[in-house]
Amino acid sequence: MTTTTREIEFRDALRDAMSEEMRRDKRVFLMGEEVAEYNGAYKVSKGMLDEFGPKRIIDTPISETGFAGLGIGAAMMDLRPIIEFMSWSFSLVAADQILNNAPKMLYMSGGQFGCPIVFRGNDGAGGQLGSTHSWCVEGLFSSVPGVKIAIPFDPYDAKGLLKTAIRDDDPVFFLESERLLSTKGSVPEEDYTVPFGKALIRRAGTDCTIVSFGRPLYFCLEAAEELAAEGIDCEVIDGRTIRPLDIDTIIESVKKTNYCVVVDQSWPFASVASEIAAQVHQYCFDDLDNHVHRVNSDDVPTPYAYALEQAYLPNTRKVCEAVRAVTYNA
Amino acid sequence: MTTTTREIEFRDALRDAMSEEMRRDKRVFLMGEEVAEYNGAYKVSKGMLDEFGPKRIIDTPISETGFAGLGIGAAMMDLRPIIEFMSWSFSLVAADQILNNAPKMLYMSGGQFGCPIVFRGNDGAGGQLGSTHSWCVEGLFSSVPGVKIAIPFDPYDAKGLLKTAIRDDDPVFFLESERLLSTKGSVPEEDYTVPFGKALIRRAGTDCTIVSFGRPLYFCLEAAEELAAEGIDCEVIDGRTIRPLDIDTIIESVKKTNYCVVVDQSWPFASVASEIAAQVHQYCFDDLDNHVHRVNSDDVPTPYAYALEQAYLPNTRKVCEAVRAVTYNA
Amino acid sequence: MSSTTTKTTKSPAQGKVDYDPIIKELPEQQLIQWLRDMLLIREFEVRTMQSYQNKKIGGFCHVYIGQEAVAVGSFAALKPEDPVITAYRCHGQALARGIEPKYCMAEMYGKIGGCAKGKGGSMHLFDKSNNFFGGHGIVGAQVPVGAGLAFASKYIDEVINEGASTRVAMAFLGDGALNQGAFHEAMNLAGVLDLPLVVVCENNGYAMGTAIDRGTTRGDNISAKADGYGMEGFVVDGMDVLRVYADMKKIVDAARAECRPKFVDMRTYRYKGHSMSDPRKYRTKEEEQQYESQDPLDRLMMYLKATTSFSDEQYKTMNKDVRAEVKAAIKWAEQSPEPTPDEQLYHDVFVEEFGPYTGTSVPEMLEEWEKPDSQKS
Amino acid sequence: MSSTTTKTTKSPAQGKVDYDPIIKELPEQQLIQWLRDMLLIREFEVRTMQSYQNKKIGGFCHVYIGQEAVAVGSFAALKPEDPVITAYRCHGQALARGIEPKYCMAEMYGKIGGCAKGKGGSMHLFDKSNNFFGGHGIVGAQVPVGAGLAFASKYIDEVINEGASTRVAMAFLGDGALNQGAFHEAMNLAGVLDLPLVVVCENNGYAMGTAIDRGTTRGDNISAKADGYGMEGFVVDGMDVLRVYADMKKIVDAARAECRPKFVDMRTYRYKGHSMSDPRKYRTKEEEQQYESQDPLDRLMMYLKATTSFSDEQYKTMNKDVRAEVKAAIKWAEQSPEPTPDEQLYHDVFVEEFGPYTGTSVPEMLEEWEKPDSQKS
Ligand SMILES: Cc1ncc(C[n+]2csc(CCOP(=O)(O)OP(=O)(O)O)c2C)c(N)n1
Ligand SMILES: Cc1ncc(C[n+]2csc(CCOP(=O)(O)OP(=O)(O)O)c2C)c(N)n1
Ligand SMILES: [Mg+2]
Ligand SMILES: [Mg+2]
Repeated sequence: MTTTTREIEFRDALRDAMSEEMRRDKRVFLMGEEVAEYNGAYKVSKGMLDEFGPKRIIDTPISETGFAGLGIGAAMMDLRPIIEFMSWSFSLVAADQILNNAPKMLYMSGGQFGCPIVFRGNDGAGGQLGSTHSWCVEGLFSSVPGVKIAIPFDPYDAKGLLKTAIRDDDPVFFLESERLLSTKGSVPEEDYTVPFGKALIRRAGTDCTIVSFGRPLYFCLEAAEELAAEGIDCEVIDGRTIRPLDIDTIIESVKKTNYCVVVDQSWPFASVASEIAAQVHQYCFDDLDNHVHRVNSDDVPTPYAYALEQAYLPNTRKVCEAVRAVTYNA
Repeated sequence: MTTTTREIEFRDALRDAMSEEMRRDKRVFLMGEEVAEYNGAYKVSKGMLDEFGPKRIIDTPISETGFAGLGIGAAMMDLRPIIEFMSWSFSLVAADQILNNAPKMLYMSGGQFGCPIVFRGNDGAGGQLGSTHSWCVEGLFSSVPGVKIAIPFDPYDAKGLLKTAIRDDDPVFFLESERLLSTKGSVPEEDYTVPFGKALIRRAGTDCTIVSFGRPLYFCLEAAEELAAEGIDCEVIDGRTIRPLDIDTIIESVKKTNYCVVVDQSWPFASVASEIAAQVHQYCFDDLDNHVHRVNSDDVPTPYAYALEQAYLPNTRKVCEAVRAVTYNA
Repeated sequence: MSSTTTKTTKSPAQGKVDYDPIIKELPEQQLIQWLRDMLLIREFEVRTMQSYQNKKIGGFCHVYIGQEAVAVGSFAALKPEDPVITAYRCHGQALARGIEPKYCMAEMYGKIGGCAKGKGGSMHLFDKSNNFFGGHGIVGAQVPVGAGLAFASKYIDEVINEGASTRVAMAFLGDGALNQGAFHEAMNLAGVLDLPLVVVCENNGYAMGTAIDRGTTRGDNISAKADGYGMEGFVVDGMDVLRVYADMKKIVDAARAECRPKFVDMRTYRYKGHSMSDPRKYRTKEEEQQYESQDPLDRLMMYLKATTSFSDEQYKTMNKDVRAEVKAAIKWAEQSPEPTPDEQLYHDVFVEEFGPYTGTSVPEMLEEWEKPDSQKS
Repeated sequence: MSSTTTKTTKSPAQGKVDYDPIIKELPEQQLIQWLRDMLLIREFEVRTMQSYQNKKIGGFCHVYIGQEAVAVGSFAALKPEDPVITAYRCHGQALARGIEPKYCMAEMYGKIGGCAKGKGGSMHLFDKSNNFFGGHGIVGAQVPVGAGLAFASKYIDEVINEGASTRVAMAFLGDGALNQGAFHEAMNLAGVLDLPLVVVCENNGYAMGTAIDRGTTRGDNISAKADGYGMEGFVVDGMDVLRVYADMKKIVDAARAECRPKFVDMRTYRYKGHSMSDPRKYRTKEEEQQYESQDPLDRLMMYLKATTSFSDEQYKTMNKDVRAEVKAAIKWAEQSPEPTPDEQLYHDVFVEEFGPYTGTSVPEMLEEWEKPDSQKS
């Protein structure tokens, strides 16, 4: 079987996923700030208004609580809303809707009303956006049962995971990195999806397991190359979805390597990294030759100044150092 | 030195802390829904309107974003607001104010504007309050740097920690359990405070360390008695503040007992329990004879039905089982 | 001014008042049905309070006594396919919308036979078969969701079925909820998106212990808020089911025809405390009595007696009937089994099965309704 | 209606218009100072754009060009002790409030000499010595905080100093922020708590690419919203600093005297895009030109020339002077060192020192101001 592929940008992959699903299923619509006439603040929805018209590509006022809640109501009536947050940093004003309503509606209604909705947008530090605009919401929101959370790393996954998200009958938080929107990758012409809860080994290795999601995977892969030159052969796992978490793939890897580093773009305390560390210790207690090492952003508000922000974020150097430390090569 | 003590309810301890601080410092005021004329939805502020008048005990409309933000502005002008959330479950509608503004103001302003504010109210499951009203916000909010988080267990700590919170120059989230409000305990007549970041060993023991905060400590202490009868002597640590976390006291204990169970009333994923587990593994890797066991609420929305809610919450049986399991006595 | 305010004068507590012509055209049976509907809510709530006191019902519990005319009259103005949503004071709306009392009561008893299998509780009643979208506990949070119901109704008609918008959504909120940002954002969205949404503020004058004037600007005339969203606002006497119906019929019809939102300041009163633990010290006995003397059930009774042959005998029978129905509901609730953690704790979290999650299924209440028509018994 | 709306007709782009009498009484020096203040903002922003293009400034950057009269005229109506707060489009307000350009510029350059040591950035400028409470990035979130500034001003005067309320707080927001719940809750709170707060909506007609009528109900007359909170609303011509001052003076004075909130629909225009990356395709060149032809700097210039001896020569000198000041600010910003992670990353997180946190300290800008008067140099 031959698969034709195209080289496209991450943002195109997101758009293609939405457009293709909108063509398949009239219940799907896109709503958010500047998604229609402006073609999206980051041009993710470019051209979609032209194709689908203003009834399906809908500009909203700056009312995140309002339109998040609106999407939830529409989902309860079995539509398939895609609600764009220009940035997940702005989702905090809608926290009650997305955490108290969407993930609990099915349970509270005893199975009567599901909430098949996708919330998506930029997550994580952009570039010197400062304290209010640099949230990694997975650190907070992954604590809440009832949602699925996906973080795509490349255009292939961006498209495949977003399609899965749109088709999913449950609420999905889809976290995109603004820093990745212009990266390119090859994507099949054919329809495909990437399932939730299946991690991907982005680099096979034998000496240390590195687990990450989304943008920091770049640093992990770079670090792995650097470390390979030093004789440390890392296995780099892309978790793809934080919920469901594919802990099995991680365990299998750690049982082989005996070392584990988790790289997580959010703050350290009670983070996704804490959870993975706790679970790896739980399931690999007898296999680990050192405690799980974590690389997070520093435990401070996001600074604006370039040097401070660079020091604050995970980077290749920090990943290398963590791997050296965990494997006693420091 | 003799200390006179009185036996008072938890809610009285909270009230005394506020009233005494308001007498000491005119900058302190209390604001929230039903705190004044109604004497508090849970009678915590009973009588305070009479003593301090409507300029300092202030009823608000149901506008959590509004009055949380108002408190933040007042704190920036160096007042010392106490903002009551009738329940922390209702703080989600104010998430942006309490997470994006309060904890970051000092940093974003480069040290110009601190935010000496206390947000307080009921946290955790009440009794069959259902999915929307049973939040344990520490699972989410502890991820955010810039706040301090206290969870008192008994009237002594309720008063002493709340006084510390009110005097603190930084924002404090003060999490009270509705289920504890009527519990009694003895409290000194004299002015005292309980410092942040100092855990308390509520029961000394040699065989297993149990770490918890707030209400679940009851189960831990009960479990410890039950387990003592079985020959397992548990050390029960009350963390008192989640941020700052007194990891040193926990480490010291685990180094002695070699086993650790964390009991946390919130959901398991990326929780305070995950963080403590990760840190205990980090600092006690060579001391642990088993991985840290965690007892959390189940990873589902809070059910209303009595039997389901009981099954969902941490309880004495679950703590016992976890201790037996971790110490290989299962 | 784009907003017109219809002032309805308070009707005296007597049978013959000057009702809208459409009232006179209503068949007697309709009026009797509304009386029964209101009586059912009243009786249901009286029993709810008893059961709460007997600790059969847990959590927070907010009864609807005094406000019966609002739910009954408003829903009479809707079509069955119009979606509705409300706050936590939802028993009255749920019953008026057609859910069987036994499913509500079993829900409050936390039993598997409840409309949400006992998982939702008193504040979170739902009934998909009657387009009743809850029962919501967070003040104001249901209003944007209600806007979504209006949006979806229109979208399904226009985009999926390629026709004209035919439905109207109705969202209720309390007067205290006027001060939540969610209300404001939903109002503006309904305006800019031309949503067929009727927002009904059940203005009972209090948010817990806070009288409307203490917490809400323009508490004298909250329609002024609607005007800020370019939305027509109406004052309706919510203590009289005939007025509620007559006014709401026009409002709903207009919202449907124009595909535009409307706002209603529904003046009503809750006879009991905010929840079961409220001693109501913030208001006077006189005030309570004044409202009780305009009781919506009494008013409809008097009208019936004055204009039809409806007799005390008939009323007695109705009363007995209703009592029996509620009693049966309680019996049913008592007998319904508790949900078991093994089966229910991890059920209904996700539609899909994975990990510990066992998928979802409708409650017993909907099992029949869910079947394809051919299989219905 | 409790709200009165003062309609100000657009003044033609010429010197002699019918200004309020208080304008005629202003000393010439005052007018010249305002011209210079506006010029400083304009010049500062032009350089900001250059520096952004040269990648000296990072993140998001929103310039104030076109809106200068709003900040300058509004602050002229305040006392120095009145607290103010605004959104992310804050450079103009910061400068008009008295912060030195070098501290703003250094902040945007991310340097230790910035008003927030480089930690805040363009959207988060602060100046405690001038009662400037930021610079806030989340749309609408500053309005409740502004209500808190009003509350605290009153509280300090009344409760702590046991006197009468003397101060007024001023909170700015964009027209797009009208649709955030935070705005609504703050408006209502200001009303029920009688806060001395002037809420100024800088109505430049657009929220990013969304024209006000597309996103905001009653976009034609947003004071209708204020009426919903029992708040007086005013329309002010924000393109003319003299009108801004004259109107705002009355509004601020009334808020102070009555200890009550006021709302201002400040009609203005941003000449540039929303942020540095916005190609402005959503509006016409003609529209832009129409506003540019009413430029606030030109208008004040013409008034000065028509009514005083202010000369082109004087203007040239002023211009040179301002350019030099901004240039010096840029130089200072360039030369100021970057904050180092070792010293700054864990500094200013908590007031108290503990764990890795090294406490807090004021930025260089405030070092002098913070000293007790006796130690001031
Ligand atoms: C966001 C939020 N804040 C506070 C509460 C607690 N609370 C529940 S009901 C209520 C009063 C609501 O009054 P109103 O809207 O007038 O409704 P009514 O009870 O009169 O029906 C309050 C404060 C809540 N549920 N949600
Ligand atoms: C809650 C929130 N949502 C979205 C944004 C992104 N955003 C920043 S500015 C802006 C437009 C604001 O327009 P307006 O209030 O009119 O202010 P102006 O830019 O015209 O000064 C948007 C959507 C944000 N910062 N905060
Ligand atoms: Mg009410
Ligand atoms: Mg604008």
